[in-house]
Amino acid sequence: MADWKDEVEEIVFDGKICVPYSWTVGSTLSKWYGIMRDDAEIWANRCPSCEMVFVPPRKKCIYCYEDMNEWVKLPGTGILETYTVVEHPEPGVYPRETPFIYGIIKMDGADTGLVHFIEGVEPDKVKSGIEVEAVMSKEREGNLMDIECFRPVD
Amino acid sequence: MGLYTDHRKVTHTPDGYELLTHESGHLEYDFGWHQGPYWSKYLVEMRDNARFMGIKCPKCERVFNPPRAVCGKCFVEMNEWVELSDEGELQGFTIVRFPYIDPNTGELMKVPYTAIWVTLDGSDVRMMHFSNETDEKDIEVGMRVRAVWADEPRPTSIHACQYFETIK
Amino acid sequence: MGNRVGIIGVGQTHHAAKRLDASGTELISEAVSRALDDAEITLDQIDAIVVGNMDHFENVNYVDMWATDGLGACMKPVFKVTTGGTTGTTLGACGYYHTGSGIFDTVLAVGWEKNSESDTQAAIATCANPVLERDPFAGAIGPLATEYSMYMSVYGATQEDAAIVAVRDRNNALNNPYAHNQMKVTVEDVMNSPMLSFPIKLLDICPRSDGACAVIFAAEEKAKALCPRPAWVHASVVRHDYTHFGDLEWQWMPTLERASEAAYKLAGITDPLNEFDVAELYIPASTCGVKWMDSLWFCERGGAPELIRKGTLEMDGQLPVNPSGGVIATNPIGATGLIRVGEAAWQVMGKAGDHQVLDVNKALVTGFGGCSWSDVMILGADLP
Amino acid sequence: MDRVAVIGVGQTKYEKGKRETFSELVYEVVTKALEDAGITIEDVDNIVSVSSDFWDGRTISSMAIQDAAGAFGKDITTVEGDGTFGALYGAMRLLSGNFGVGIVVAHHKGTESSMSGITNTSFDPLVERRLGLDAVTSAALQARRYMDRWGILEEQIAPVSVKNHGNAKRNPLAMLPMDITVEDVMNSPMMSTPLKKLDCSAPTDGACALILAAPHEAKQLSTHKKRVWLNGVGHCSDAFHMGDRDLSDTRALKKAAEAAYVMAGLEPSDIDVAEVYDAFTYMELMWLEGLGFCDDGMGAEYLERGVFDADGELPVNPSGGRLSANPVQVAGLACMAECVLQLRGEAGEHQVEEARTALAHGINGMCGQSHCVWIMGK
Repeated sequence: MADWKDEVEEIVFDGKICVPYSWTVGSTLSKWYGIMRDDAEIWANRCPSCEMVFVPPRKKCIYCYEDMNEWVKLPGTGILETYTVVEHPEPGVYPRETPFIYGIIKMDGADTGLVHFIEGVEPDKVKSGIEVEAVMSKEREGNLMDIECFRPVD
Repeated sequence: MGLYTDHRKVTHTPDGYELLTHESGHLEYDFGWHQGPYWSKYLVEMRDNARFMGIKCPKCERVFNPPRAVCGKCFVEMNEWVELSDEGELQGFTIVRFPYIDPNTGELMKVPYTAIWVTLDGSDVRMMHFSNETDEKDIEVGMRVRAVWADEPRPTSIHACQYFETIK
Repeated sequence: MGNRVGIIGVGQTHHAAKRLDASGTELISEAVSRALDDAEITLDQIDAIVVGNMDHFENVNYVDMWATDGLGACMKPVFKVTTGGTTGTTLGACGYYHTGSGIFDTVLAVGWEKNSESDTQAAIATCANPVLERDPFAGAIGPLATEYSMYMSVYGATQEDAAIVAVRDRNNALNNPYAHNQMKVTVEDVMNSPMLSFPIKLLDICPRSDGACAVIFAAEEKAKALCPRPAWVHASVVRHDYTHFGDLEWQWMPTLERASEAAYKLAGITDPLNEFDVAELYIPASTCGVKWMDSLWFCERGGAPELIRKGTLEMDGQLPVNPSGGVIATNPIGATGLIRVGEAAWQVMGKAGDHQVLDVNKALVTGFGGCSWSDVMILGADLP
Repeated sequence: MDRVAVIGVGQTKYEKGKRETFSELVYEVVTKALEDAGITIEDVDNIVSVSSDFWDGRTISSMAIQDAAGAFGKDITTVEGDGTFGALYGAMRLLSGNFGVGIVVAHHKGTESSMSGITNTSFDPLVERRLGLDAVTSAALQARRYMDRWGILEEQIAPVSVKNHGNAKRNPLAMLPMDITVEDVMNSPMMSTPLKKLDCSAPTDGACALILAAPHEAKQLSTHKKRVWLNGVGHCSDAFHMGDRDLSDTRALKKAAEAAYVMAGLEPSDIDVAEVYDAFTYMELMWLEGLGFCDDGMGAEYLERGVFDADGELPVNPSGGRLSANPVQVAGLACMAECVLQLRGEAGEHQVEEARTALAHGINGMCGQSHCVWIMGK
């Protein structure tokens, strides 16, 4: 290594990337969120070929690549398939104060799970396999936060 | 202008649901970019000594500004620093009149501003910087320009040089 | 060693400024479904997939993973390539090498972009060195404007020459149902459109679009079995040179000169203007559609204005360029180069519909991007 | 089928807060790899860079490294993702017959940005991203599911950390050599249950380059001692949305591994050393099961028996693994570089005895959605 390199003041430049985005929700999820916003219901769609039911709904079955036009209403309940209690904070990324709980809920009436917040249970009491239900937000805007969280069915 | 009118614009799905967009709002991704020895020295020289330093390829002898470790053409490491003049030739310019989002801030840029390409005397390549002229009448390729340095304390960035002015 | 490779199917979306009806993955599935239909095969016949776009236009990391639903990539081999403006031609090359390697028989290459989802200029500005060059980086238009100014003063090219190119591409787009900008224009319209950066005017440059394109590559035996007239890949070459914008040569287009020279050699082309029957060229601004023709060895340096004025590159000329309308009509950036590949393949396959050129045997494709990079692909009706 | 050889490798030391820019790191490893191969840049006809616009904080990030990669006037392209996929593309380009010698180079400066913020952008902006998920919290969901399914305790995944940080003590390139116990892991701060700090890898800076050669060029330019053959490769992706997958299932890895084994004409029992993706402790066990080294759910038991120790039946991550240095895009390419060193017998203090066949593994996406498996031999 050339000598001059050792003598140089080491500069670390603090920079940012701040570009806002406007994401197109598209036909399938616009319908999903439209129903969620207007009717406070969670729907799914079914593959005409393998009959798997997907939530969130998709344009095409991920296995058969068939268009899925049959929509089914879900009861909003499900089984907590897995969870994590988040302890280490990441300000600016996590929308909740730690500790909070994420879970994947295998939705009744569907063959897939939804990821969401789990509330109404102490972090040291939560466990896989419990029955949970969706709590819909009072103010709904047509996005995933129209579901406030899932909580145990008592 | 009708140029960018989209004739396929639809607002609802065939079964009548409103087509939505999700807005990110202000996003910020923070970086702490290590500048490495070459760019560190370049920035420090601008800040402390109000001068541009280029780097010379030991093989093809071209002088690069901004400096970098490797001459791409010769694929050799460069270590010979060369002080460049404050003055040079304007090689190209763009007067930006349509504001767009500044990725540094997420806010719209202030326009007009003039981005220039300038080859400093003693260098073989162009660097990007600013001109204080914002009228096409006052700026043309081939003009001689001179760096106008910021008052001390100068920032550790290319803004240590405020802009290039036309040598009249 | 290595398989010969043919293109057996092409699909693209209807491109538009904003496709509010389709999310990114829905846009992708639209192109994929059409390509499968075009090849008359189903997704289970696809052995591997490659996808590409530019991350900062939609802010999605690991796009190959995120796009799984749209690509039909669940439980299939997939990865991502990305090289800025050349992403599309990079995808074409990647589909070709996948199948050429002998590891995969049938490969789907997909390029897409939802340029409506961000401020394109802001996202592109982050391509410059964030500390030394981002702030004064004012987009690609500055260098393109300057290089054409120089070309005009050295070779007597004019703004009207560029306008002829803009008119050619824009009016060709009227025959392409997938094209984004569909407007009939005259040289006068172009000359009277607002000046953006002298000598480039609004109607001289490409738009930003939402769109996707999918192209299916197959190894020789498979291609023959599946497709009556595949578009065979005769050459695929990429040339880069510098990392810093300020190092670039403006007098000529060295990467395009080197890439096309190498590709012509591979494909045995000695007289490109005569031997090619059609070209789909990545021309982001009409000025490039003049100056860069020199670098494709269509003429001596400085000869391009005469070619343009004589109508050599018009639909009824010696070598029709951009029957699809090209980039000036349609520009979903990550798909743009792959649309060139797909359109050229359709020309060879005789499937280009209203913008079909008669009896295409050999087609030329180019890609442009990054720090003035050039990609060249040559397709042909005969086995290479 | 024809095979491609690795004829040169170059790696930086993996560490945090490296002062060099990533293009300077690229130049360092490319020159090292060329030197290792005993060739010059003139012998190289194509380059695959592995870059990420997100981590680099630049769009078209491949633009920033091409001079440093020796790409002037050459055919260069960019794979975004793990280095194993870059190597796959590099090999395919050579096998197509269009090229003779290629460089595959990956770089990563993980300590210049926020791992959480950047991995959050891997989630669908229309669905899960709003929840604030990132690499650690999503991995925690997978870990919980895997451990619940097979009844594995936190104390049983912790020894992966003990083993790999211990292995790192014998690898001068590793960032985090550590003498730790299961207790240390258990007592380290909880990140997201069940994952504690010492179950997780740390942001790392570094770069790695491989020189690949087509069969003819490999034999012409390289010696038997330096040559390592790429005998098999496979890659495969699972579904994207986490709720579509049983996160404890390794079906995509199994499919990728099967393709690699079939191509190489080998079985898991033929592998002498493996470098497996272990950004999180539990992952090493899951992936070892998926790679066929033990039955599903048995990883922890095998680990306890010492099978995967440096002196075990199948040494896993003798380099110290990703737990000891995780330069994201570089990770899998570094696995391949480590396998090259092992097969050449140049791994120094962490050399595995009689390593003739090695397996390298890399992943793309969250929770190991996509896998690339390489089988390499002398």
